[in-house]
Amino acid sequence: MLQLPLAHLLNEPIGVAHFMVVGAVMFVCGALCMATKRNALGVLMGIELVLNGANINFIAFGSKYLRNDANTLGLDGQLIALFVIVLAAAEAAVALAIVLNFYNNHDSVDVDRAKQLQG
Amino acid sequence: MDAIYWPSFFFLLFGLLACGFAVAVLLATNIVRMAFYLIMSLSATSGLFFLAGADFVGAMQLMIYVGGTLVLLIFGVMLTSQERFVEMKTMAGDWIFGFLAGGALLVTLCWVAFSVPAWRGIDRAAAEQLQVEPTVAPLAMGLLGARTDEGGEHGYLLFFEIVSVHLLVVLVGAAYLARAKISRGTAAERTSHVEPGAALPK
Amino acid sequence: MDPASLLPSLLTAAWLIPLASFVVIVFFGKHMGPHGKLAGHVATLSIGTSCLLSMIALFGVWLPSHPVEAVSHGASHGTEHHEEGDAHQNDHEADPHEHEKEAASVGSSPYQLASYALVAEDSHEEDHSAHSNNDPPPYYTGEYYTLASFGSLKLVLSYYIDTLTVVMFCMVTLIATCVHVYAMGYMHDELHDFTDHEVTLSNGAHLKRPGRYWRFFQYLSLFCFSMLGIVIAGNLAMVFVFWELVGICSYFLIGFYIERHSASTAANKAFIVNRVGDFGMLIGMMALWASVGTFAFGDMQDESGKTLVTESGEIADPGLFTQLRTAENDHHLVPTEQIVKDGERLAWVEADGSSESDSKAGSWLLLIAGVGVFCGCIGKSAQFPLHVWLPDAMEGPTPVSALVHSATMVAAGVYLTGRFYPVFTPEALLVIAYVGAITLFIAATIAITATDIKRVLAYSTVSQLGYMMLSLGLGGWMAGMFHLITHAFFKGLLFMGSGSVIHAVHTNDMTEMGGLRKKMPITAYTMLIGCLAIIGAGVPLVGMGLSGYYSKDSIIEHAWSFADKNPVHIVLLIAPVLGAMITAFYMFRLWYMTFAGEPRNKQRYDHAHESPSTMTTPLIILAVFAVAVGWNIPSTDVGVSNMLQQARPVGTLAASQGVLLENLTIPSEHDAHNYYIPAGLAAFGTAAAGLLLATIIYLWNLLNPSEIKQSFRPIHSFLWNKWWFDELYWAIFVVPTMMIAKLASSFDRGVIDTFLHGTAATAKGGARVVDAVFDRTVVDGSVNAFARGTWDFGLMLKKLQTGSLRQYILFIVVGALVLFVSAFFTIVIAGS
Amino acid sequence: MSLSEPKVYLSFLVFLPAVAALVLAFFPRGKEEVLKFATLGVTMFTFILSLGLFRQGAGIDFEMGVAEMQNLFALDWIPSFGIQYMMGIDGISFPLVVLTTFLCVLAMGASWPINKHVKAYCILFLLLETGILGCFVSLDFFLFYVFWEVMLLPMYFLIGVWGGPRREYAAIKFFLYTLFGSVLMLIAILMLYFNSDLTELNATQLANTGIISFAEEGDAQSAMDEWLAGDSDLAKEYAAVNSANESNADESTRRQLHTFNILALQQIGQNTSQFQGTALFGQTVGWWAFLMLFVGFVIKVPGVPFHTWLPDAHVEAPTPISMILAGILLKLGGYGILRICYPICPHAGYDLAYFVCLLGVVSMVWGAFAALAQKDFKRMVAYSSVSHMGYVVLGFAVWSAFGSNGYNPEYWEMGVNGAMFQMIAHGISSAGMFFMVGVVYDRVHHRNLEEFGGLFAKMPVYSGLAVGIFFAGLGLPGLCGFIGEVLVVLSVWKYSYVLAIISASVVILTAGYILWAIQRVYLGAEYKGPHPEALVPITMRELAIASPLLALAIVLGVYPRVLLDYMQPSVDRQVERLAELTEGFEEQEKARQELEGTEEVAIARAQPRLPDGIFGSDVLPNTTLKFSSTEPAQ
Repeated sequence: MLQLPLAHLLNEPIGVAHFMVVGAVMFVCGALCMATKRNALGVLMGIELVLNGANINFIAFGSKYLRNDANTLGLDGQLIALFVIVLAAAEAAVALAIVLNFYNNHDSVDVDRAKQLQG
Repeated sequence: MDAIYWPSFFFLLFGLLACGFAVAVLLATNIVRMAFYLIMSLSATSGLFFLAGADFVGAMQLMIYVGGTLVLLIFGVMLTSQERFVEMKTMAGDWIFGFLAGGALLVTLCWVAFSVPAWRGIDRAAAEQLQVEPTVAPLAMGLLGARTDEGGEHGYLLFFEIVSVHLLVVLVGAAYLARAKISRGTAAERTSHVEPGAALPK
Repeated sequence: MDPASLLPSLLTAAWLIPLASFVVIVFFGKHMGPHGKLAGHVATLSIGTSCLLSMIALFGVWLPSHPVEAVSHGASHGTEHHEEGDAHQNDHEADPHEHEKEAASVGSSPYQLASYALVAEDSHEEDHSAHSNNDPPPYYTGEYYTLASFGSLKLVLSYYIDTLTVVMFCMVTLIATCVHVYAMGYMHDELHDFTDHEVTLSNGAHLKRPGRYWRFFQYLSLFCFSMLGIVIAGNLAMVFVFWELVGICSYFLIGFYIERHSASTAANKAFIVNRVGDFGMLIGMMALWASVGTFAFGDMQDESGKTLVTESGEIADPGLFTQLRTAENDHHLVPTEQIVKDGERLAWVEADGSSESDSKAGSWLLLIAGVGVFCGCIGKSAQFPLHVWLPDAMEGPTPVSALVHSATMVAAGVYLTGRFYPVFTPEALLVIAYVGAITLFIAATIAITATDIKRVLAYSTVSQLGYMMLSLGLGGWMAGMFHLITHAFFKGLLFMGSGSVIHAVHTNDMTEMGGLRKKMPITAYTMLIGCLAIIGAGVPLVGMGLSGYYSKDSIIEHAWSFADKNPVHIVLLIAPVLGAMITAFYMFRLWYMTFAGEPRNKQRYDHAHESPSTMTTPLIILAVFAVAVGWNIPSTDVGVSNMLQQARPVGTLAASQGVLLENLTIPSEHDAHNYYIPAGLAAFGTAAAGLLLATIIYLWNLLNPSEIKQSFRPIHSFLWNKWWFDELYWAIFVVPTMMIAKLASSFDRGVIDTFLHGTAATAKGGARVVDAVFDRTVVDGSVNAFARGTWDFGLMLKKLQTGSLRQYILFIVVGALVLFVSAFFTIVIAGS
Repeated sequence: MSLSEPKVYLSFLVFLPAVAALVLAFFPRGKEEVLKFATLGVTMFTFILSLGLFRQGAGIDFEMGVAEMQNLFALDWIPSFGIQYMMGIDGISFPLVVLTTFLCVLAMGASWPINKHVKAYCILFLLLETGILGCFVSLDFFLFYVFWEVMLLPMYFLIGVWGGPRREYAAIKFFLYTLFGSVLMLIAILMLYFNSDLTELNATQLANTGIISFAEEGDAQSAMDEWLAGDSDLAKEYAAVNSANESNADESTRRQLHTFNILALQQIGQNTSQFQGTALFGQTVGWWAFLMLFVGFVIKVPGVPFHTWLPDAHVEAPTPISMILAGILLKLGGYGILRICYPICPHAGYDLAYFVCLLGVVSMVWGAFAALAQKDFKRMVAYSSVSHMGYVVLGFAVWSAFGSNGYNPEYWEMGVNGAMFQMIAHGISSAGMFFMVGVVYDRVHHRNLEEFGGLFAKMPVYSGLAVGIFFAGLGLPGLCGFIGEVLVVLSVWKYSYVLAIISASVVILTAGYILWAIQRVYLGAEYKGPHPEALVPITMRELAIASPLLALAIVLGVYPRVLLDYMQPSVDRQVERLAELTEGFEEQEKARQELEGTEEVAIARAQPRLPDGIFGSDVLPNTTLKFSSTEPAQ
């Protein structure tokens, strides 16, 4: 059975799972941000949150202090996280450019108005 | 009761900060506040990285993300911050569907996280024995193609190069995309006369 | 006077007379007197005769042959006036003769009395400590005729008569008679050409049409026949038959004003939502049918009412209850061998041959059967999540709301749950209890904000039905059935009162009423009695009150007793207690808004007048019943609760333990008694609080309702929109169904036919190949056909492309979830 | 030659309409009213003839409660191929025969509005009736096939000439679809014919095929000897083959006596291993024959995905032809499955039971969904037929008599009886529904559901009848649709609870589309379409057609034994025979598993089992098509 770890949270070391929970919360918040914000920039922020949520998982899986077996990703985890950060930066730049372009063309940042591709 | 295990305490602190501000980003309607909350959330995340022993990534998170990417975003906010975009309401139905789907996803993810016993963490005794190793040097070596850490065999030189070039291309592309439109009319023309499926039989 | 032959003939006659009336009115209704006026008399006379026959059956035949036992009850209560409300029988204090009777009731024959008496007395002391189970109630059963039979499988029309049947017959026919009389007054508009002000034609005029007085009574008669059919039915299949028939009567009656689009839509909604429930019921029936092979409630009897036995002394043709709760198992619910076998076929049940896994497999199947049958009850009794149809059903004329949608038909769900009680496993009972609790809470909250007087009452009905279901689910069979009877009277009264008001002011909207008690005192004060009855007004600890007091208090006692045994399910206690407060609040909100204060619409107020005596007389009669139906007849023990005692289903008195949920205990009905004081106080306190709150807001005007509304805007709009259930169902059921329908239809044309045409074109092309025109034909024929297929398919698919970024993201999230879940199931299924 | 001889009576019944059609061909022009009356008279006379079978005492009565073929006769027709002119009726065909003659009377009554080429119409109509009746009573496969094709052509012309705007498309679609099925059927017939050998049947089995007959107390063997001594061509052939085989010890050059006799083929399929030889892809002859026959019949039923001819044919066909098409023609498919597919190829039926059930369930669901989406009134009713006939297919195949679940064929009997009942009930309700659509179509000449409304006020009697008949289609208790549906659905759980749940869910969809259609057509304040002035109350002719249908629907719904008493013995006997075979399958399966060392759960799964004779060898059948995953037991 699943033991609720809350009781020992402060005096026992935390594990991968706890990181994953934080990651999951950020991921879900990000996804919801994307799904509910009408402002394109809000959507972008959601993406950042999602990427960060994923990053937390990579770091947690890469860390060898958080689990009691040796199956960590090791440095690979951190390296992937680094790449994610860099790609996030690139993505942000391009996305921002798209948003600005959209803003110039439509005079709006409302993603609901970007429906030209609908079937 | 045992004494407080401080790393856990800090994890709790940073974790709650990160989650809390993430939720705040989600719930905030004002775009400027959202940006601020996002900064706080990402900064707290870097704290989590440090706690997990990824000092270099943590630092990069602070520098590139918080220092760079987010500033870019804030530029975006400022460039488009007309009154009517600062607060945009979403339909209640979207919220409900969003929360239904998101809640289900969250539950699933958390359930997955706790379904592997090995992921629950280590004993306190074992934890206090741990030696923290710096990661900057192995990371740097890894990026340059020579892994020094145990278990790693292949370096990341090629990927590193690809990412660098990619970044360059992207930045050039972004600059191209974002520059002010000169030939708006032609662009509109170009897109308007291509009708989908015109070539196909009706 | 032999009850075994007399009772069936009396009740069958009472059942069939309305059918005869229906047939007569169908063929001759239009020509009965001016505008079919006599049809009303025919229908009323027939249901009156049925009522008379039912009363004779109860007081002339049943009671003399089955005297009611005096309920003595524990000294722990210290009161003597509580007998009526006390739903429990304390075996250990009753005198020995009762036990003889009870024991003899296995065969329900007086001749066996002596032989059983000894056994009963001997076993008695142990029984008390071990909470022994009760035997089957006395009943008479027999067959009318066989519909179809296949070897040992038989679908028959049969009857099953016990006290519950007889009491229900009296209740239904009595209220129906009142409603018929009332309707003769209420529907008099239909006696001449009728102008429907709610229907505007395309030329801007209101619709004018001939009256349909006779047709209304035609439907009412058919309804009475069908409803009595449910009550008298001796097997589940027959219940299902009449279940559908009352559904269709309800459809006709809701849609009585067929010209109104809202009415026909509401009628459709009612029938289709009920069909959803019936779908569940069919599943339950299939499960039972496949494993038990019979639908009969009782064991086959001979003409004198004795159970048929084989030469070896076994029951010859055991019914459902006897097969599931055999005397060898002390009437505990034990799955039979075949049930276990069939249970093991269920995909998720792991069978390893051990007795534990056997009983789990059996429990699973019984759970499916029980919950399945209960689904039908959910639909018919408008329980969550199928409660959405009942408020819309108020489109029908008010007498219909009073008869069909409050007192009788919707109670049929509760009736069936009660009738079918021995088949429910503890887990199924828990489901029932939760459904009841959720329903009663949701409906009560919605009633707070509704302003349509009939809708308030409709939600109140849903909520009260939730109480009954909750009580049944908690093991309080008596309390639930008792509330069913009392509720029928006061809710029928309330609906007819509201009809009287609507008749006077020509609107349903309470915001246009006010102060009407001066204009129509009889209506006002009879409705006040109804309100007091529904909130369970009574004197706590003394044990005197209106009918609702007894039944509702004992429901809360059961909730308390259950929550004490199962602290996890504390919410099952919170819901009814909180519900009691909300009930008091909205009922008095209704009364104050309608009858007290100043008139809000002067014109309507001036127009208002007291209704004719055909309408007020039934009100007064029902008011008397609403007050007194919970009492015993003075200086005797004859009272509804005592009579229901005789019908307690087999094997439901003792506590039972869950098999699938091992921590679940359904407490014995006795136990509820220990919580008489706290439950009574809680019920009284909350009801008083609700009443006080309503008085503060709506009578004394100390708080302005509209300001409260303003400050709780989100909650108000949430409740005002009925928790968005209609919208939700529209989005998640109706729209996808229509989409699948369109898809299926366009698949036929778009894919199958396109494929055929493609094949035909290819064949044609093939023919031209022979004619040496191969190039163009082959290429064009096949490629074009393929392209067209792809194109059409693409057109179909493109509807998915909404173009909304945010929806795409939701698709992604949902897709990820589906992947997770399917991966999980793949692993689980592959792994097991 | 008197009417009390079965061969005269049945031939008369079948060919009377055709002969009448021949006579009508010489009818003078211009008297169309008289023509119609004459045709109506012929159909009525045929109906009375079919009712004459109820008459007790004479040589040709139909005895209630007898399971065997009655009024059976066989005359040599083309002796060189063993083709006989053989007819008979039992509880399965009798109700269908009466339904056919009855609906033909009503459909002819509904043909009054037809004024184009009346003579040709009447002739084709009568030919159609002959074809259908012939199909139901013929017991020789070749004869059956001839009638099957005879029925096809008049239908093609009736749709193609008297239909609506797209009649030619619809007619050719109908024709090609059915022809495709016929071709498959022909291949299967020939396969069965060339694999059959009458000489392997013993005397009792031959007696069951109707080839030899003996009195109840008589001895089968002596009857057979008597038959062999007689002068029937078949008997001579039989003796010749037998003597040739006796003198020839070589198995490979053994002569066989092929047969088209359906009853004989049933006996062969159930008692011998003649159809168990491997044909293609490791499957047996019987398996392939079953599949092809089934596809041929299921096109007629129609089952998804072979159903798209039906909506088009119905929409374009004139009202009376729709009535016949829905009321009777679809039943031929069901009749074929019950009479031919299952008894002749029981092994394949057992293997493919899940597939057949699934097809039935898919048809039910698919038809209901598609009906929900229709805008054309008649198209909606057509799709409702697809849905309702799905019950029939499902009911036939609920092979609930397997041992692992407690050997009990009663549930299967219930399913097959329910399916048979559903065929009759659907014949009544769907014919009624199409007629009801036709009544308004004759008045306002459109069928767009969105453009009706308010008919209740303008045509109250018609609307009342229509609502009654639609409720019969909805499966309301007390009306005929309910009994069939409930019997089928209740029997499914024993076979597969998943299919049972899906099939039960159809009740919701059915209620949805029927009530929605009623709301749009009959309820509402005013009529929204063209020609509102044409909406006059129902005429006596229409009343005379509609009310018997509704009355029958009520009678069958309230007292279903009226029908069950006639058909149940025959159905039960067939089911019990097949169920007995199932026990044999179970044992073979068990033995096979022990041999293989596997422990697969043996429910009706697609595993061909070899008959005892061949089974002794080490050759094991290949694993073949599986239609549902078998969960390995833990």
